[in-house]
Amino acid sequence: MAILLLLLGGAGAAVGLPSRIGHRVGQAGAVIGSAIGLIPAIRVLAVEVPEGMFGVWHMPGGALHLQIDVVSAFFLIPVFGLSIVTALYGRSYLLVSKSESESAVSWFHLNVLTASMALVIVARDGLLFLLAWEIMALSPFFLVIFDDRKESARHAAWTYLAATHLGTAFLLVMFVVLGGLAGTSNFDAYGAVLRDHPPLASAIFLLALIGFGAKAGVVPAHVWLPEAHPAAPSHASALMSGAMIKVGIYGIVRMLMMLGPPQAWWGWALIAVGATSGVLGVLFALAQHDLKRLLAYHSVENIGIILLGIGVGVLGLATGQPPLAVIGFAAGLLHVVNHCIFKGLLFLGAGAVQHAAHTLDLEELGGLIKPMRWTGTAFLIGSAAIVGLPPLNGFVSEFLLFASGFLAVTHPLAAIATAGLIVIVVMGLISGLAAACFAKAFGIVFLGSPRSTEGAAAHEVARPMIAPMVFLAALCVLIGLAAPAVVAASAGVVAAATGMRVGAVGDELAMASGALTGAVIVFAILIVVGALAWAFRARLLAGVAVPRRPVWGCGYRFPSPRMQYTASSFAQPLVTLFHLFIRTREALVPPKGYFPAASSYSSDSGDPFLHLLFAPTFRWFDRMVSRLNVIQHGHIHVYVLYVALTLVALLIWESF
Amino acid sequence: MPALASLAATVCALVLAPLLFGIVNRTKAFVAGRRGPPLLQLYWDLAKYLRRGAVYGETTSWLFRLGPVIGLATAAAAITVTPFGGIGAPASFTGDLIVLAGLLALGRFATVLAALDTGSSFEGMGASREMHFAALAEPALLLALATLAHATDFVSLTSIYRAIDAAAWTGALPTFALTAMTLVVLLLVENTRIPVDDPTTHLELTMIHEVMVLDHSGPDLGYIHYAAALKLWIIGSLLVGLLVPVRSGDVWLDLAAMLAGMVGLALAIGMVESAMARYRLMHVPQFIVGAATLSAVAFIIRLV
Amino acid sequence: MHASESIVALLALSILGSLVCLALRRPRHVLMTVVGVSAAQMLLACNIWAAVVSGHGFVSAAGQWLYVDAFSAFHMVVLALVFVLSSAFAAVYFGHEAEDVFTAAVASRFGTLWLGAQGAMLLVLESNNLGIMWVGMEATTLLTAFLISLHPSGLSLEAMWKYLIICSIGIAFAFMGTLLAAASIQSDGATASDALFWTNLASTRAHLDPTLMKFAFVFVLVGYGTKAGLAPIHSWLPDAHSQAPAPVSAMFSGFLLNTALYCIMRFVPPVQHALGQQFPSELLIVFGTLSIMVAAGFIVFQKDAKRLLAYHSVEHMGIITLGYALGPIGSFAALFHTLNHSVCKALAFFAVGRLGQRFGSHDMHAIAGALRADRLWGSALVVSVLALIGVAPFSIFMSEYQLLRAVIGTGAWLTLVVFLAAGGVVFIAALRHLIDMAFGTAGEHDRGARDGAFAAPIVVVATALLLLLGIWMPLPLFDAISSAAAVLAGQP
Amino acid sequence: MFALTDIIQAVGLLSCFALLATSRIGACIRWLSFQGILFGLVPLIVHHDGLSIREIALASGNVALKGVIFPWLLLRLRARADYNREVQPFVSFIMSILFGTLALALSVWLTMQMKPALKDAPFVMLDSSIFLIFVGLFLIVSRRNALMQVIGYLVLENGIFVFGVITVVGTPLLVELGVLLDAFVGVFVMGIAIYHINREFGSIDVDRLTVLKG
Repeated sequence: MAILLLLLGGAGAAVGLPSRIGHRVGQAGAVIGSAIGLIPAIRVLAVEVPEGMFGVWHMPGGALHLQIDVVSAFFLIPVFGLSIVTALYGRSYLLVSKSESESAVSWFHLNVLTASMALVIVARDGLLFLLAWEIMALSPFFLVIFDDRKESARHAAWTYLAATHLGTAFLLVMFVVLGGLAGTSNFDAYGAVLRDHPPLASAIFLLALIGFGAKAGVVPAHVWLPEAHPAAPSHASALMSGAMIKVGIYGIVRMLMMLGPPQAWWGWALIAVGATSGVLGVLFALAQHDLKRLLAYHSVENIGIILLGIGVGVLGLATGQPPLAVIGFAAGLLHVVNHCIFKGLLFLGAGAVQHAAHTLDLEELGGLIKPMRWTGTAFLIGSAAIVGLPPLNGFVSEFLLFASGFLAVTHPLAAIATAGLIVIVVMGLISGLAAACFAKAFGIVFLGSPRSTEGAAAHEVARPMIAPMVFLAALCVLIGLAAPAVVAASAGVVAAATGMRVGAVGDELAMASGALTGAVIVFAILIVVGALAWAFRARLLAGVAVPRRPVWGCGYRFPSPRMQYTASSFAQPLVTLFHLFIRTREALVPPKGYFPAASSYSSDSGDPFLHLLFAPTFRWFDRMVSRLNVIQHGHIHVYVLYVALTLVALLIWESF
Repeated sequence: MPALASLAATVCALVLAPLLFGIVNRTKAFVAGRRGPPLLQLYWDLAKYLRRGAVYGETTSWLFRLGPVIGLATAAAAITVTPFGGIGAPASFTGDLIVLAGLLALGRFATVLAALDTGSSFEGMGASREMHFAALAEPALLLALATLAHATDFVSLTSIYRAIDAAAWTGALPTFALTAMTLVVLLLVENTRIPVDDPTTHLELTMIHEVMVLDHSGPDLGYIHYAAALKLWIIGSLLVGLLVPVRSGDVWLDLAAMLAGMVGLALAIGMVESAMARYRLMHVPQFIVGAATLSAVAFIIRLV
Repeated sequence: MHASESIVALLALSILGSLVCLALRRPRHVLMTVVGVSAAQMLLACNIWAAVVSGHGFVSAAGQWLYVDAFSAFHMVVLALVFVLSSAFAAVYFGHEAEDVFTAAVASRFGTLWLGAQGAMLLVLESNNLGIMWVGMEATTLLTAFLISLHPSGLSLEAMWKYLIICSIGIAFAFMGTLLAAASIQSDGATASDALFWTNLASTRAHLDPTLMKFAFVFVLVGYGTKAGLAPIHSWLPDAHSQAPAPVSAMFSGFLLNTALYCIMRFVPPVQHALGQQFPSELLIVFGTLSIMVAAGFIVFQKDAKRLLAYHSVEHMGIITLGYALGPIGSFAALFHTLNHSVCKALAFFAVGRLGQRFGSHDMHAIAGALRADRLWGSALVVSVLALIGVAPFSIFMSEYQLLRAVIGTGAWLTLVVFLAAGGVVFIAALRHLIDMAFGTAGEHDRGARDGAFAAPIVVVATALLLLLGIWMPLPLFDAISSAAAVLAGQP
Repeated sequence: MFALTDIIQAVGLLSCFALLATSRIGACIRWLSFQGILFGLVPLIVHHDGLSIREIALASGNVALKGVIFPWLLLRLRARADYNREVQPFVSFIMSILFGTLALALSVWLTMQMKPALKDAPFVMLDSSIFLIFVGLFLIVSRRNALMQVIGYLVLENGIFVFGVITVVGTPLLVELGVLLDAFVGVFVMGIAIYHINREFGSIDVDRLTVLKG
């Protein structure tokens, strides 16, 4: 448990001496602290025996109760792992980004973020959980506003903290109500209370879904993600998107564990929320020009996928279908880890691109894979993984999710079969759109030729930034190829999350891992054939001449880079198809006459929920409230009148 | 014996796939009243491509070279999970249909990236259209497979197709019929045939698939054509396997029936291509979504 | 030093100090005296506190006329704390004012009134006799009036006049209430010279007439409520806070308001004896929720930083009142919140005050990029405002959590909704204001002008306190607050 | 003895209505002093056990303060701001008088509410004290002139004083003196404030003090 102390130690040191040393200390604190933190997590996962500790805490309605059980350990590993990776990446990223003394402080917030995430995950006490949760909500605020000279960053920070706080309000109510009923804020006591009040359990579930969902970024509470992620430094966004929003998922899982036997409609609710977030997330992503905004929306999508899995699992539990429950939860939980890996990778890649080309606007980029071989390849692997293409890790969890869908489909019960069909179709749509989106993202950024002078001047980034990306990319491949083992290994976690016996879970998972073995064999064939084909091609071309010529431009001899297909034009067909949701605003100045003068076209896809729902509501509220002005307009007579009237009113009221 | 049969089926696929195009073109020519190219034209073409050298665009990178290879590899790998009617696929396991979809997606992804690598606006356009249709085709395919799975209570292509015999047809006629229609549409979309795309057009602006491979040449082009043939064979055998429910005990008989079915399919495609004109691009999505709804309807019919 | 002696000593020190200041002719000396006196009083207060908590619950002097129990002892310590901080800050703040602005005359006036006001507040906290308590309250009004217009100007005079009139009227009502309370005993026939001792009123032996007690409480609530800045009778508060010099504003919302609430709470036990639990808590809930809502509304569209903080005071006074209305847990929350709010609000006013000096205005549009303009006070601003809107790990989050427990425990769902909704509004609005002020590129401001030796310690101490209490509740504090809450529950 | 209280009440009410209806500040101040003297004498009348030194001290203190010192102070202030001798009400005098009657009714009603609890307090005194409070408030609310607000405050003070005298017997002298002191300092402070305001704004017209709002 010394993990937290150590992390905070490193953090404190980082803020203590803001300078090059501060950077070193901050990085060291993060790496060492997280490394030490990994030890108990791995130990627990290995022996599957929870470790806990109690401490004295005189805060009424709170107790210092920490515990690492299998689920906690499972969530701790991505947190700490990603923290290490991002820390290794972060230093060289920060050193060139901003004045050292200012950026050194960001280590403090980064480390506090990691520490608080860990604390949230190991807390077993309502108040302690909330405390850690709030700290976890606060520290990213300073990371988002890191570049506070930009108005956008400030607004992003505001949006972020406001959104999370509103979510936290629900959690406050939830925990206080539970604590009030249980008489103690200890998690163990909650379960007992809820078993006696089923309706209460449903209410609590709703509160949890809203509260944790806001943090996880489900539609429509997702609005802060596309604002906050682009604003923060890339390694911070990686940590936020890779780990922090997963803590929201952790909260939902933990509550489900406490709530005991679920009801069917919870599963439906989760599936509905997951489907909405998944589809809308990827749709909004399609329409973005900014690489990091695009990635942020994909976080929304992936959270949706995770919730779909958990939803299927809950449905399985509620209707007594062990296979469904197990595969569903396995898919959801595994996707947590996978998303952590490839989303972390992609954000780090985006950071590298920003360093190299000084912009993240897709329309300015292009052809980066030639100067940036490593980054490009890593980013490609990440993209393929997030799209769910074989043989990478993304495919594994999506395979499980599809499998659960197909299991449900073959079920005689009409309701379950329908659920399965919904999952399959939604997932199919999501992966299709995601493929389109990342074909665009990777293709426009790294392929073709540069669309601007900055892009042309791009160079590969420093080695400390490359290494983490390569490492994560390797993980993507590894998990993809070692799928059966990975799935089989997750038995303990799934058992803990579903509350089933490990043995039973193991049997169900054995089926899945068996299937995946088959899949891996096919991958092997794929790879072998590919290698052979490559070699064969090489031999064929060995003798003959392989000249380079300009690309075929339909007869036009002088194509310029500006004439390449742009990101917006690539996405245009799908965007128009789904304009009901995407609401792209276009500004077109068509060319006129035979010798047209300047003509222009620009499109911008803001978030419809932000522009059509939240912003108007806020403006309306401001208008309403500012009418209060009249009661405070400076006339002392009226003020005295208030006093008098209050008195008289009370006197009369009390006399009756 | 079944193992031997599935091996034989695989070999047939690898060898006979290009023949399908021959048959298609021959049919079209026949309907148009021409003699048309020889049946084995594609084989000669492939041989020629492999002998030729290659020319590469100045802007292209290694991805451009990798694209065709991956396309070929995915097609080949996909063959191994595709059952040939009653004859099981070499590799068959729970959820292999997911792997099939995944492999097709991977191949498409590689092709699209290779196209974007050229930086040519035409190929970018083609890539965009391809992704546009694929995003809709993928759920449609999965929907169709899900319906079949629901109808047969199996989650593996091989077992599903083994279960589709005459009895099953009589049991769930409307379901199978509707799903078959979906598969027909998907066949046309995935293999970019008329009325979705015209492989023989000569105006880049109207192309979808062909425009993406404009800059490929030599062995790469050969790979691409061969992969296309394999893809046609794969989806074709899914369709034919559904339409030809010959599940006699004798595998060789089944094999023969299937082969006949494939030839028939090729003829049918030829007829369609000579009978119909290409849709306007914006109609294609409706075409696909409509097909998907057919499967959904089939599913719902099956439910109640 | 013996506790009962230190009670007297406290008063004596203030009065002595104020007289000394009257005599002093050098601004620096005045400021030093103020700091010294308040520091000494801090020790005395702690001494009393220790005696009360450890001993048998109370310390008395001058034949029961001065009487300090756990409740008043707690407030006394908070008062002393706020005063030490504010006095130290006053040294910093006025140190930055030009010689011809902060002249010797002004300085000595400040010292005299400042310590005088403190003496008056101490009198309120210490006196056992409700009449004397009232006298002390009225005295605070009169003494602080000129602190507001320390530098006479149109605006400060306007604020001062409003403060003077409105509070005097309020206090007059409070006196009416006090008289009624006394009458309610008298009407029972038993005449005693110590009738107005709240120790007697609170004791269950006293037979109180319900009707009169009812009227009495209404008058007291409206009267002292005016001074405590409860909506809708808070109208003087934003003006006074915005016009007074920063240290004075800090002292105002840091403690003056709490003193008024203290007086109200002194009446609650007897009222509960006469009329049961229900009656007072109903009224308190009404005023509390109303204050929270009104404050939330006004916070949204504030332009002036100090007015913003003033409305925050209204909100937090409402929260504390609400807490007092909600039984033992609520009282605990309220007392804890009193401490947190006093420290936090003082710090906030310090920061805004100094930044106002730097940027030459308290207009929130003028203040921008404070973190860059002035690292120390900029971060103080960030910390204090974040704490103020209830962000963990600062202590106000904890006390509000306790309050929430009380609210939900008593099943006051409507109150819960109001509290959370208003809290959300305040959070979002105030956060927007904070970001505009603290971050971004620094606006037009004067560089240089190093702060005195006190500056850094003030910020560090206050921040540390907020942070520490936010994550750790020391056992003695817990005991002290619990015993103070017990007093309110009616077992002294 | 009670006849006396009746007389005092009658005259007191008269003075109140006079304050409500008078348009010149000087007159108002004189009426105030008259009222102060009048009600300052109440302790001498309403006592239950013989005249004690306490009552006398109290009465004399009040008469001196409210009857003489305050009026004198106010007159001096008025002399400083001498170009402004009008009351300048927001509410017309007619309305003021009407309000007065209304307030009287209300106070009688309130007195009836309280009376059962206060057996030995003379009814007439009780309701006139409450009436004084209302009138004081009304003057503060309805008059533009700062001086009039002070006057109103003093009327209110009178009311509370009378109420205390007749309801509470045996409040320690210390308390009473403290109260008196406060009243004195209060008026004194207000005086200084008015002086400053007059110097700053060149008028003691309160509704110029409306810059601070929102």
